[in-house]
Amino acid sequence: MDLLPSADQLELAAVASEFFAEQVPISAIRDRRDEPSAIPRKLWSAGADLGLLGVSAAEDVGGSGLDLDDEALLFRELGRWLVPGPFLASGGGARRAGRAGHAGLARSIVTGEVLVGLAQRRDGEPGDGRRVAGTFDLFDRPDASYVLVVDPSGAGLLETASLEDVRTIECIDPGTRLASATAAGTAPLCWVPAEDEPIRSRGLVLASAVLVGIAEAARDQAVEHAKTRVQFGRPIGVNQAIKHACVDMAVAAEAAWEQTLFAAISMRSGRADAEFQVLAANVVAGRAAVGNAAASIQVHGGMGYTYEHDAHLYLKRAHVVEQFFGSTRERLGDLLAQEAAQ
Amino acid sequence: MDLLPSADQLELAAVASEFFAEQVPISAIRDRRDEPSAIPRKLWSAGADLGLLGVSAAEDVGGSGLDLDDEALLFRELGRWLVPGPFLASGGGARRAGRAGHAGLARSIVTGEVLVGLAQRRDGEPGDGRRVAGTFDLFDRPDASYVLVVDPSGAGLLETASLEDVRTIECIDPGTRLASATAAGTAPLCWVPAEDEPIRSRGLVLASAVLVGIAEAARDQAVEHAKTRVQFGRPIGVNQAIKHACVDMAVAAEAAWEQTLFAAISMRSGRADAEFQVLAANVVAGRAAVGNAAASIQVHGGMGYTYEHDAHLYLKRAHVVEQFFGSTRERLGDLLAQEAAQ
Amino acid sequence: MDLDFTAEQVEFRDEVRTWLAEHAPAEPRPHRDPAATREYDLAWQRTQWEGGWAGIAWPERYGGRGLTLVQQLIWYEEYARAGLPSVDACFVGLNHAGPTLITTATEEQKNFHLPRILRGQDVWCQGFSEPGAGSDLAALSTRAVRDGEEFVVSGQKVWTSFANIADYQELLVRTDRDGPKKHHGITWLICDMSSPGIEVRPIETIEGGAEFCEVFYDEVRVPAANVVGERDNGWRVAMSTLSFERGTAYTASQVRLADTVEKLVDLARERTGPDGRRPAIADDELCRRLATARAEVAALRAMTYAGICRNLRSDTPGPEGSMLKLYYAETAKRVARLAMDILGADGLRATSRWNRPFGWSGNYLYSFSTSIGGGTSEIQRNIIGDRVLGLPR
Amino acid sequence: MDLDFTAEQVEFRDEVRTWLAEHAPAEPRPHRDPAATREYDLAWQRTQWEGGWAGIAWPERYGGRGLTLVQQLIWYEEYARAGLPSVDACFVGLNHAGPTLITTATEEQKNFHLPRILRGQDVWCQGFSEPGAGSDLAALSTRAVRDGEEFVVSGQKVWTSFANIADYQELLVRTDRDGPKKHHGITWLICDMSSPGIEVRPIETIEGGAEFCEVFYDEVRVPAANVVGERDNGWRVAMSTLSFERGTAYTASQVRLADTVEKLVDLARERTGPDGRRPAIADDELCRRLATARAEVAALRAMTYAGICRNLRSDTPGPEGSMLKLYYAETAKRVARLAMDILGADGLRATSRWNRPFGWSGNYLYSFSTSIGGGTSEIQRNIIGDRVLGLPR
Repeated sequence: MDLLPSADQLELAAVASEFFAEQVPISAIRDRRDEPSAIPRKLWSAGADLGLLGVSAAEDVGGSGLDLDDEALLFRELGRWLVPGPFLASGGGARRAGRAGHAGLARSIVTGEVLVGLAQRRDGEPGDGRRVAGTFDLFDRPDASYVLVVDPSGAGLLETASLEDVRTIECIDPGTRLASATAAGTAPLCWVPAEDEPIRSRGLVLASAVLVGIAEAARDQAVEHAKTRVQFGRPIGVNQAIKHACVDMAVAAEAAWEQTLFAAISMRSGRADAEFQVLAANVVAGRAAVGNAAASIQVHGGMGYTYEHDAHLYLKRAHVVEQFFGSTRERLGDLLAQEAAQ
Repeated sequence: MDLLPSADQLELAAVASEFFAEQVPISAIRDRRDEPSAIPRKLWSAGADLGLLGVSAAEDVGGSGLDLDDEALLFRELGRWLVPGPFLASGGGARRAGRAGHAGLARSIVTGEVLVGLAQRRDGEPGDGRRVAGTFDLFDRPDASYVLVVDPSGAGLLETASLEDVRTIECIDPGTRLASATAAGTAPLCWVPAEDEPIRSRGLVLASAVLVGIAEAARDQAVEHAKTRVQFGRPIGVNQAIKHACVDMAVAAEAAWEQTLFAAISMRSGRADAEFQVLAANVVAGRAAVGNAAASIQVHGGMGYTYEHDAHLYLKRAHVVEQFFGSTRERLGDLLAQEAAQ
Repeated sequence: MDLDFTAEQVEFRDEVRTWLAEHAPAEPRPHRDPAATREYDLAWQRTQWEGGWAGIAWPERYGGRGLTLVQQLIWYEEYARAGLPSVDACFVGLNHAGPTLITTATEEQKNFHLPRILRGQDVWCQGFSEPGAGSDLAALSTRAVRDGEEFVVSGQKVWTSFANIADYQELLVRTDRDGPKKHHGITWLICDMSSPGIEVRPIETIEGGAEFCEVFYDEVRVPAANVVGERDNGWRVAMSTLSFERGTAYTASQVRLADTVEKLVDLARERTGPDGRRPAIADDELCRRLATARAEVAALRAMTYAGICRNLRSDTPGPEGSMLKLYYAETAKRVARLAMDILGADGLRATSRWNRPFGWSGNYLYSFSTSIGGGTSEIQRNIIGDRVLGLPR
Repeated sequence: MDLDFTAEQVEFRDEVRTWLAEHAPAEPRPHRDPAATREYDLAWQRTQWEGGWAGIAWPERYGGRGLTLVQQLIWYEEYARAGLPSVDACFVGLNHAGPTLITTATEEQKNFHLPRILRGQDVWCQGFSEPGAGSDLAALSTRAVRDGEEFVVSGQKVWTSFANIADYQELLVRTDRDGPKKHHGITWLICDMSSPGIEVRPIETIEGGAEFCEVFYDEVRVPAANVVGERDNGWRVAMSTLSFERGTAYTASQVRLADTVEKLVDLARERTGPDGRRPAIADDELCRRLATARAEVAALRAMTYAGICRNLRSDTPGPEGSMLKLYYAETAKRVARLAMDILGADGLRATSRWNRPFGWSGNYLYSFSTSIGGGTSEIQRNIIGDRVLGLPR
């Protein structure tokens, strides 16, 4: 039993973090707010070169074939740096395509040539391997040739071009591109039934990791501000109202991170209670991210209420990622429907 | 429009408060914890002499014929001093009996000869003027010849002697005597249909006033401790963790009190939204009482966890009174079912 | 105690209701374009003035109606019930600068400014906070040096709402740096925003609002006659301004919050809930949170009424105003968050609280300002702890 | 990273499970009678000793098994799963005094006391807090004056659990009142509770528990050989004791809390909910709060596992233990309160957490101690803020 990341894993995460810090600074979200796509293709390709899109895809399609806990460590960095773009859906799409035997497609996703956005069902009956219909929210559709659809019965890809009534919607998060669209019984690609591969659970783990990264970054930002902002002749962090708010953020982030790792390893090792652990991780990570981001705005006072500060970007992204793969309330119901943890 | 108590009203409350402080000190709850009744008959009679049992009963049965807001001011003091005994049910019973033409009974309740406990329905169909059946929780039954039953359809008195399967139950609050009993279709006395007099709503206002008194006393106790308890060389109230906890208690108590008065006056003056105001008062008062009492225990640290300190008595009584006239969750549903406030 | 309004007050309410139904602006407020916002807000204020509804509780000799806070409250209640936009750009003039001038200014200052505020001629802004002086307002360092009959002002202010469209500013400056305490040596000036040397930089808010600004002062000359109160006595003047803000000035917001809760109840009736089958209002959790919100805004109203009754007996608002402000802010934030929880994924769609129908996600983002602006909730808790509860500092 | 237990550890778990099934006490713990409690807890500890399960992670030469914290964890997990009572009266010996002696005491002290603790011969209690020194532990004033080969102790301690039935006490006393800082001049003594001059007054808890005591010392003579660590160095020794308490010592409580949540889920399945028709678990609010509690205790376990992994790499627990303690306390309180909300009026019935079936109202009252005992949640937040986050003091 070992819940501490290995030196290799930490190194992997550090490389990604360095790349994001240099190449995808958070301020770029503001700069690109009016661009059709939240991330430039050049950067997308650079991310692909770094291996970000093939983390869990097999090596024969250009992936790294790493485990879910490795991937969680990387996605935490994506969250920490608020990296825009459909990494979660594209990474999942590459793995999906590879395992379904669409090696060419998988390879082109891994190399960054083809992007996959996320389609979140709003209504309509769950899809199956033959047809997918209903209305969807699309996350980061621009530049994406496909969208990943995850239904309780399974998951697959739809060609973006096959979608109808595509309407761009302004998202509260300037780093996320939102749209709505209808699928009219389109046949999905690379469909895999849920019992064959738990795509939603994998997605929830990675979304949790992103949320943890956001929770940690918001915590760090608030702590830093509390140390340096001087009022009444002393750093504001001497005041328990501020200090204890920072502590509660730290505890929430810590709980969320350890549980997310626990969930990732539970899935990897096929524990019987893996689904319980995954849902638990997503619950605590979602609360940590939204809660910490909101608290950080308050710690920052007037500054935190300005668009030019980063504080609100954490909050907005947290709300976006918390919605991935179904509503938070639905997940709480799912969690209570599980058998007790092992 | 005047929401501030008059000088007369304040005087009335001050007299009661003085009586309680001298005659019914909170420590007596501990001394009498093993007695069958939580309040000695002598004190009950003294309370009756002070007019506490006939506040809202008509003058022709010995009552004072005062208004609901006057009564709320008195019940706040009962809460503040954690006065034990079935004041709420007996006062309601006296008014009930008087209005139903049972002048003799009303008079004997007002003089303190006859006590009325509170019966809270656990199950069974709501009663009507002809029969009352089901199982009940009885509050402060010892010494009581009657219990007040309040059902949605109306309210009336049952002879305690007519109840079956009476079983004493130890209550978390050492100042409350709890029992369970069954009524097997007994004919109630002094029954009045709900549409003729809103007994439950009046009871909820007075319960809210008791809860406000508890919330205020817990706040005062915590503030006093914060001012006098020295740790790290200074009173603990200098720490925001303590100071802000006290402030939140003060705000909760203030909101609860103003709303309770608003509700009392709304009922008295027959405002169309009176029921909305009453339910709202009970919601904020219940939260203030339980929340403040819990916070006061924490402010008191180890002392607050001892039986010999008063802090826990506020908490326990708050939980008891919050259960009067139906569950808190039921009341929230009722509140949302109302038309919007005027 | 009673909740009855006098016959005269009831009549007043009827008049307000009728007038608002006939004169309320039909167009939504153009919230993204500063110039259009100014025009809209001032035009609406002018309409109110012409209708005889401006300055209900202000003295008649400065153009007000000379009525009580109860009539003012009735106005706010009917105004909120009619679903009308808040008086945003006119807020500082009507609720900070105006009341402060009434209690503290010279007759000349009052005669000039007060009617202009009521008539919708001027927009005022507040120049209090600085980059280094937020919660610690007394640490402000924008400096004013006396030069003949003028003060020469240099420095910087932040979080100044509507500075980009304002005519005047209530400006706190440091006139004495050698005082024994930093609260001394501060002066409250009326600053003409068209003075040379003033530069205004708008700062976008997290809701996308355009009203926030930084203001830079480079040797701005302000006539000495523009001092309000006395030189070096500005802290006391400013504290009374803040007491207005935390007391009665929020009445309109408090009343509007009750209306927002009812809008949300309606929304929960119409929308499908988290289970995808029943309406959101049938969801036990959402139902109880909505009911709790109803109870809280009811209590907020009761506190507001009680505060008005107290104010009718004594003129200067006390530190109790901070309790209202704190309870308002925390309730407003909970209500705004509840809307997001009811909306689920739809809450991700960017909206503005100025939208019709109401923009809930915009309102959610806006709600973060309620526990920051006008003194953070932490500062309010300090004030209440120290001045209401008498806890040691 | 992995969650896999080694074959040896899996076998260990099986052995524990089998043994517990066969040897667990059949009688409920007699929690109201101190003498009976002592007898029950010591007998059960003796049974564990005889079974070879005492001191799983203690060194073999003092009677322990010499295994790792992972085996200790496995023991706690199986113990909780079997629904067994906590080791209340033996808690201080096993989790505070024992670990402190192991790291700090002389061989003679260790050889005498450690086996006695494991064999269930002695009950230990903690003598830290005083009426004037609660959160501010370093302000303690119980005085010990050296007299030949003895210290003479006078003063008072409070909140001393099980002092009325204890054989020994880990006693903090002031041996130097002139030190430069109040943290200096404190000494950690082993005090024999049968010494003349000790008077114990039980204090009932709000749950009705009888284990809390005040202890008065009137010229109590303690051999100088009973100093643990060094004279005047007791603060450092005590801090390591508290680190144990906030770190691994709570593992059993944390594991038990998960079991409590599952008990509560079962209760919610069986009971009728607030609407009087559906089971409580079908109520959307209660369902979500139960699910959240499940998520929180899952996270608490993950944090505990991670803490154990960190401890396996470095011996002395760091301030991170305070994060576990804080999260545990706040979660335990929420869970206890949730039970009261599920029970409604039934929550008014007095119960004890020692009852079978579990007494929820007693557990609710008990839960208030979790954020007070072993350092209040406010103190934990200070420790985390200062020592983990490096915030200014």
